[in-house]
Amino acid sequence: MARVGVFVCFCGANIADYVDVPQVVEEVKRIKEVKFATEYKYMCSDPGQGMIRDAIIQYKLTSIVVAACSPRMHEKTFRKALSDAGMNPYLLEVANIREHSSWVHQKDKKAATNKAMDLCRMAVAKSIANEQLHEISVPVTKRALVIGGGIAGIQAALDIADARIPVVLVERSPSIGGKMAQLDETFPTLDCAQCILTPKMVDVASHPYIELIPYSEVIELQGFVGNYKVKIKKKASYVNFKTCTGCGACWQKCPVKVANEYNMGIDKRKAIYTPFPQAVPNKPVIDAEHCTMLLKGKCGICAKVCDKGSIDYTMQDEIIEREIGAVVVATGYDMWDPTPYEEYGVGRFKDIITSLEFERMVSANGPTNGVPVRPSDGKVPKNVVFIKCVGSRDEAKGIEYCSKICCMYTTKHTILLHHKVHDSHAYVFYMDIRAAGKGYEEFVKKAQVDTGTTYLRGRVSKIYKKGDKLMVRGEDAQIGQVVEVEADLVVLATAVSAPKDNPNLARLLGISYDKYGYLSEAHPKLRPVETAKAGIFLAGCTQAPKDIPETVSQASACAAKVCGLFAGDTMKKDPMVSSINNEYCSGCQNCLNACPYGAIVTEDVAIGHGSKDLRTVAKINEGVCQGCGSCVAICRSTAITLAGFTDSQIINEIVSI
Amino acid sequence: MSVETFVTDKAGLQKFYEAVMASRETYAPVEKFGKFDFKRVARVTECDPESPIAKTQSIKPLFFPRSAKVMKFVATSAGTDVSETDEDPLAVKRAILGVKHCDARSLQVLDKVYNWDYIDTDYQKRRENTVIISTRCDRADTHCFCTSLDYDVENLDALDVLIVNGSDGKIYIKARTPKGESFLKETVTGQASPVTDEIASPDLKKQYDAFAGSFRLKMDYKEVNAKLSKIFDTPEFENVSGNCVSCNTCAFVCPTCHCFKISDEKVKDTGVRYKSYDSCNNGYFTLMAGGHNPRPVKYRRWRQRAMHKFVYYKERFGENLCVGCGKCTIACPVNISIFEVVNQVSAAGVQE
Amino acid sequence: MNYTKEIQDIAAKLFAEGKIDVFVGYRVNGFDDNQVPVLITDPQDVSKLVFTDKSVFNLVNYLKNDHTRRKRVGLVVKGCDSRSLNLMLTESQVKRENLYVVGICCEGVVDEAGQKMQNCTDCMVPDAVVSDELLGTPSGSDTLSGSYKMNADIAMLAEKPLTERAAYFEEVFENCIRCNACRHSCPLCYCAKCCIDQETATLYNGANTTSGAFHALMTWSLHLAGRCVDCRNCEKACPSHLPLHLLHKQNESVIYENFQEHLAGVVTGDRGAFYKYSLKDPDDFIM
Amino acid sequence: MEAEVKDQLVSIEKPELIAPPNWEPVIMGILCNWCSYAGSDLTGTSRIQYPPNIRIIRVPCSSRVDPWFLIKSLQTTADGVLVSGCHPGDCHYISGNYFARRRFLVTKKLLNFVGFHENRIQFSWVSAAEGPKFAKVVNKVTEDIKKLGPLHLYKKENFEK
Repeated sequence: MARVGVFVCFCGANIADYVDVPQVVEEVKRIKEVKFATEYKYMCSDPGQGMIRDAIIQYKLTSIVVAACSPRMHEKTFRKALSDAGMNPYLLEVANIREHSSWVHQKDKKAATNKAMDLCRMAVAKSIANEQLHEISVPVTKRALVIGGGIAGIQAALDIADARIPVVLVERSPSIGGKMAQLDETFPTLDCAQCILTPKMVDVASHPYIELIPYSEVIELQGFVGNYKVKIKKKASYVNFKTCTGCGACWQKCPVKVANEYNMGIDKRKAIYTPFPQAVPNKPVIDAEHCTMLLKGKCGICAKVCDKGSIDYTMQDEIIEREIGAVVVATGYDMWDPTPYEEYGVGRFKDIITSLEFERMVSANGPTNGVPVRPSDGKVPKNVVFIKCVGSRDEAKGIEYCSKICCMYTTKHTILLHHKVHDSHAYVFYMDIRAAGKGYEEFVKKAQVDTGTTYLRGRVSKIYKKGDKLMVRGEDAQIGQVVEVEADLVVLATAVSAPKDNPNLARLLGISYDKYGYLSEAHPKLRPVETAKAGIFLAGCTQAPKDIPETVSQASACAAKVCGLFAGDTMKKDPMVSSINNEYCSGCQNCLNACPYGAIVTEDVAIGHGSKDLRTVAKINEGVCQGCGSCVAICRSTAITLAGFTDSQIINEIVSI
Repeated sequence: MSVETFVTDKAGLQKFYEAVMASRETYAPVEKFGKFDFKRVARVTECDPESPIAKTQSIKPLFFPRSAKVMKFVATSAGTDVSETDEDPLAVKRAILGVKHCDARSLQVLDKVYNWDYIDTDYQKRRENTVIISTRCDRADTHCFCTSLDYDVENLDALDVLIVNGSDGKIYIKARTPKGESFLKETVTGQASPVTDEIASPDLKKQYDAFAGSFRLKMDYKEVNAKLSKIFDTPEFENVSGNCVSCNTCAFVCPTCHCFKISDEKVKDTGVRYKSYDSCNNGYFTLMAGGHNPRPVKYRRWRQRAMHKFVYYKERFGENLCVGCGKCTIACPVNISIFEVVNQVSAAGVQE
Repeated sequence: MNYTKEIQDIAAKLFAEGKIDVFVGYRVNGFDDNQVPVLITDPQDVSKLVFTDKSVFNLVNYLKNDHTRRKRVGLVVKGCDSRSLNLMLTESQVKRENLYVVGICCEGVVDEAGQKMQNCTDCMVPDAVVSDELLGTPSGSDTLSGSYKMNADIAMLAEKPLTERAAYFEEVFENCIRCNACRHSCPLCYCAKCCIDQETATLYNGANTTSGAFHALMTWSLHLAGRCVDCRNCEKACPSHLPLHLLHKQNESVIYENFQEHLAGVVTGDRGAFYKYSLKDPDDFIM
Repeated sequence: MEAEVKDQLVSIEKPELIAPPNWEPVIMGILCNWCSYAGSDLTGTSRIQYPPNIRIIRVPCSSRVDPWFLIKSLQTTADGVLVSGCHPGDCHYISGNYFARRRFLVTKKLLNFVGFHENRIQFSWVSAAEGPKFAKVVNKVTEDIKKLGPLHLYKKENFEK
């Protein structure tokens, strides 16, 4: 038999002025289960809490109702008071008679009092069905997995590792560095990207707490926050990294030439290669798709020239398993392919290039030694047209969002062009110039003045060839006229798009992604680095387009989250989670669909007395469950219960007034 | 026993029914959704006392309601106040029109269990205050087998008043019990004239023979009783219950099933305790608090149903707990017939 | 529509090849020409099997049964039945590899009075959508995007004034005797324990009162919303002949019209409408 | 006398039943913890006044709301129900309110179909910042339900069989 104690608070005058508190106390005393009821000026004060503690002991109370302010305000305070009296803190219910009664019915004391009574009755009825709950503690494996070795992944890995937490950094390509390693200079300061990135790359390689696994992919993730098991497929590199010194003899002698991804295909690399000279690890890998030895069994030159004998053509893919506690996903972005812009002649005219191709050309270590050239004839261009928002902000072409970085990098490109080709002239077709960021607007303004670039506001409608020039026709919205610009080279500021593999990765990790393929954060404002799945965090462009400073901040935020998660040996969790009654569960698995966190799996259990008959039922991982109750309402056979908000509790509330 | 008999015609019968309705609360078959159920009526036009037997629910709910309030309670800190429910609406003086013979017979069967170790006073009062008025059956329905069971359909004393359609277009209103007799005296006014002779015309005999001959189902219940009591373990129960979907409706429409469950419903401080029908075909019927269930599978529940109807009740009270009305077969979504079940099982059991 | 011969042959073959333990079909019930389900375990009994337009009952119901749960089953399904089978498969209640499904391209079945059933005249999915073997000529109707036929009763009732509807349904719930036959005859009511049978005092609504019946039937129909395949097993089982299809068809029409869902069970792996959502779902009824 | 009768409130579903004098409806408000409950708290802290007919139940998410709760409320204590959750896209639990939205629509239409006035079952999206909106919603719901009169359908105390 439940023994409920009710404590009604005056909240100074906040409640007492508009609700007849003694009358409320008298009313609740009429309820059968209420064995003690009293009032006090400030229940949340020390003496108030003391009254609760004393009454629990004196009247052997089994649950407590405090009628006071919103539970969002003082629920924790009163729970602690219960704990102090040796009572389970979850036997508390709060009747919100301040925000829900006294403050909103100030003109009608009688009605406010009536409502306060009903709210108390409801809280008492609910508390009768309250059960003892215990905080869930989940053990934690203190090791983090970082997926992606671009600047986001590098920063996150370094920050976590600096806190002496082991990190596994998985990179798909042979070297870390990512897109940033392809950049020449960075806006708005025009730092050399390589100069600021490579030291960090070297740090990663030499950090005692970082295990770098390049040329590999995550293929499976099991478990839940603090207790994940990851399987990583390490692709065969055909080079023994342990013995290889990175001398370069092999790739110098390799006869097979392949388009060089690092330089956007502008020049060639070999079939055995390191992506770029500063690569980390600076060991070559064999491109199995092009190596004639692997394809046809003929050649073997690299093995002959390698005096360490590091080449091993029989090497197989390898599966590496690691136990980890948290994941940082930093898979970056892809450049959007502008082929759909047929009106620009993309694909037909050689002298239309993308911004990243331009970036590679003007890069000091690029294929053209830092001088932009026309792909058609190798001449240095004089008139260069930059077209912004190619793909971005264009619903017709499929990308509705702003790619955020194009305004800035195009500005940077006009500067770089001006530096490299002094007598050149740049034209920029733009929709808006979005330069929100520290020093960004100043950078744009200064560039416009310094380079004398012509900015034309409007979309380009057509590009056609006239002799060896390209004619760019577009509208200048500011004068309301169609303009045509004669260009030697056209540079398209193509959109940032989500990595093509993101949906696969998201499914593999059990997290969600948006319609563009960007991975979804748990809350757009308040939980921007967490995903809906506990223990998986997002850094960089994999979540949405962003520039380097933002990416680095988010990566560091991820690191802070991971360190916070690993602060104790176990994680404490609210016990308001769902659980399954196996006997009632019919195994329809509809709840699996409704759970946004993937907290529900299935298991085969024997039901009933001594039964050996196995039945498939749902199983809730309380480490992952966030307690939304979606599964509870979905479950037709009421096999699922959400602690703290059980059917009994809610129906008790409904029928109590 | 002096027996009052009145003779009248169709119009007179209607007037008689009206007189019944005027004299006391009257229940009669009322059509709803193509099915007749006994409801309170005030006018003859609302009801059909000659409703087809296959489409009429039993009168059991008028004596053993589908849900009866057992008690009311008010629980406050001052204590729990338990009170009797409001006056029993079924215990007033009343009459039921259009009762089928099998239904009337079922009351006699139920009387046994309600007057056994515990006397159910509610049931008693309802019985005492009720006059049962029935029209003589003249044709068996597809699933009827009342004549195969051990009672005299012709001389059923469960009927207080019997209405007989004479072949001459005359309608005889006959009192069969003292209760019926005094009731007729109160109710029958000028529309009918008393006849002193017992109606014993050869027409009636012919009518009865035609009625008895119209039965598709016939069996020797004594043989069935005897065989069934010996074959508890026959696997045939599994076969006969094969296509049962355990829907329980047989028990709910059965005029003699009397199992119930108890439930409380509470709003604010006050609550009501209900006694509602339950069925032994329900898988949870025998589930015990500790988790043990002696009848976890369907055939065992079916065995219980058949044995209770034709063996256990007979052993204890000397009667079959089946009146051969066929309501369960009609209601059954897969037309399982208790008649076929007991015959098939007893026949198979003996072969082994 | 008569596939008696074909089904007898199939059943005999399946038994001969040892592919099944039990065959679920129809037989003539013995006292009139209506049919009842039959579970055949003895190959010699296959001659009992029939299939005509009197083969009404949805046999998928038997897959939730102890008799068939762990056996290899052959069974006959019409269009609507196959949709409920599809949902059973999607909701992991049966294993496809344990079944041999004889699908029928159904031309509609008739009730006991010989009248074509209403769900058959409205039927959008006459052909079995799950089968190992299909009998008859497929109608070729577009099951995914065919135009939805609003149930005539629903349309009629929806036009009536509120008070009339309230009075009508009060009568429906009043005449319910709460035997739960509707639930048990429904192939999709396979729950290990029905929520309506909860023991907890405040949850319990077990009494046979109008409000109890209202509660039970409403909850039941909402649990079948987006899942009901309109086989009318419930209605056939109801001893009070209640028009239970009204509740289901009402939900079906709301779901069909508002959520751009196709009919329940038409696609394998597609769950009921309540177990998914679309960002485009109507929002205008919410303040 | 004539005028007095006209002023009397009748139940919209059962016009033969007249509301008792000074009848005040009871509205069951089921609010999600993160948006609407917080919003209702803000209404309080902003001292925005609204009618005292609503009784509030806190649930973690609108997706926790089983249609059963609405049915049970209408059957026992309430003359109307209001369920409120986070705006689409703002759900604290990502997608809960989308699941809830479907159930709500079907439940509302079904209850309306069997004879409940549609205004007895209302839904709203109220964010934690929308204190004034919450007051407005409660005002509207209360006004609506006052017009409908007391709910008599399937009330527990009404049956007698």
